Amino acid sequence: MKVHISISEAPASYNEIMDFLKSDHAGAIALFEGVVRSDVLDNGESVTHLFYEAHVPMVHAETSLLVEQMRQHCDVYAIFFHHLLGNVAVGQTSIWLGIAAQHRKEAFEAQTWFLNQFKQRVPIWKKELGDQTQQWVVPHE
Amino acid sequence: MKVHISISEAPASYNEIMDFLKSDHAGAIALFEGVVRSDVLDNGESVTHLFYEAHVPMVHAETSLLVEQMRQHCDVYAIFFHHLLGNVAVGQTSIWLGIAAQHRKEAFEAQTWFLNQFKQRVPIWKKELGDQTQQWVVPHE
Amino acid sequence: MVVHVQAFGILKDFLGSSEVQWNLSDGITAEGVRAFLKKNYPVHPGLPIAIVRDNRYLADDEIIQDQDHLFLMPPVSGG
Amino acid sequence: MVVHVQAFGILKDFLGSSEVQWNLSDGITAEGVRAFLKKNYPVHPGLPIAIVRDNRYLADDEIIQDQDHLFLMPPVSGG
Repeated sequence: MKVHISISEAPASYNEIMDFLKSDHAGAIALFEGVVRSDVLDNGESVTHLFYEAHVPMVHAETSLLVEQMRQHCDVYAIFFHHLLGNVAVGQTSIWLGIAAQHRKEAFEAQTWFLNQFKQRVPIWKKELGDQTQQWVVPHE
Repeated sequence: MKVHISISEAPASYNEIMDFLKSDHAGAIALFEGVVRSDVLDNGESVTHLFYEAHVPMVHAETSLLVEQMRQHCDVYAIFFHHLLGNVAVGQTSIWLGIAAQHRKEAFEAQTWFLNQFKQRVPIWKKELGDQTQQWVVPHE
Repeated sequence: MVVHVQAFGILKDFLGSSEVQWNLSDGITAEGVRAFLKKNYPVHPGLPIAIVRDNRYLADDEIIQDQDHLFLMPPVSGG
Repeated sequence: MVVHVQAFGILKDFLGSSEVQWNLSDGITAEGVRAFLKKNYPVHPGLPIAIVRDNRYLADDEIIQDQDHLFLMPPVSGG
């Protein structure tokens, strides 16, 4: 299985992702992009940006571990993961997850499994920013 | 809900798809691409191309109907569907399905539902071509 | 009466052409057209075939008219 | 003994800084560090906090050493 894991202040490019994922045997490419929404903050303001920070070495370690666990029960050929750091404006993508598999079923299963785990385990934190306020997002356990 | 349905001999472009799907409230963009695999034919040859033909007016009618049914139980903001006609080489994408929704769960559900229905109902047919042979793909019911 | 028939996918191979004309009995139904096809061409008897007219799938008992344009569709395989 | 502490996310707001140094008792455990944090800073008592050293999550009973670099992590919220 080919694996790409990265986190930086620069966005991923579609061509880079597809070049990495495509192969003669991968009939299904599933690309998920998480996009910053203009949600409403507690004071009624709209979000204009998210700010992301991370423990970068642990992002690599935990994401690699996730990929290892994923390959135990998901039959995929390649995975491309990228996450942005810093400020990301509404409408911009902050996370890219691309999976290549023989058929769509495996690609979709892997995508869902990986994102559910990622959301609970990979040490990245986000803050919502409006024009006046900012607040860290703290998920309830 | 925004809906794009097209079928032609020209590939869809990523920028066109994302421009269509993105909005300030869509936090999840799920893009599926079906790619031609180099499967092995009955005589042992490898597939080099697929050839697609369709009843184009019915593709539009059936796909529109699918989208209408999908919106009854999937909460999505936009759907972009494109399918190629004619010869498509191994490694090339023949079908694009992009879904924009508030969260990833809705986007993934819509994608799975739509593709399952599409595969059974939309009048498109493919032939597998090797260097020496060609054979129509006939799914078993 | 005469009906104009267009076939798709593997049905073109069985018909030897993508478009043919058939002389059929007045009052024939969609199911009757399917039977005519399977009697006169080497189509596998178990192959499900849909018949479309005016962008709509016909029910088994719908009556075919003189000069109808029918589309014969084997199981779809897009994607 | 002295430990170097780096906090992430909302814990930075509670600590007033992303990096601090704490004087802690010899033999303190990871669980003890969490208790120290919750006693000395206005951290919600129910907030789950993970402690990382050398790119590894510490178990509750692991012993902290002099000059350790610890990373304090609130619930993650990436994506």
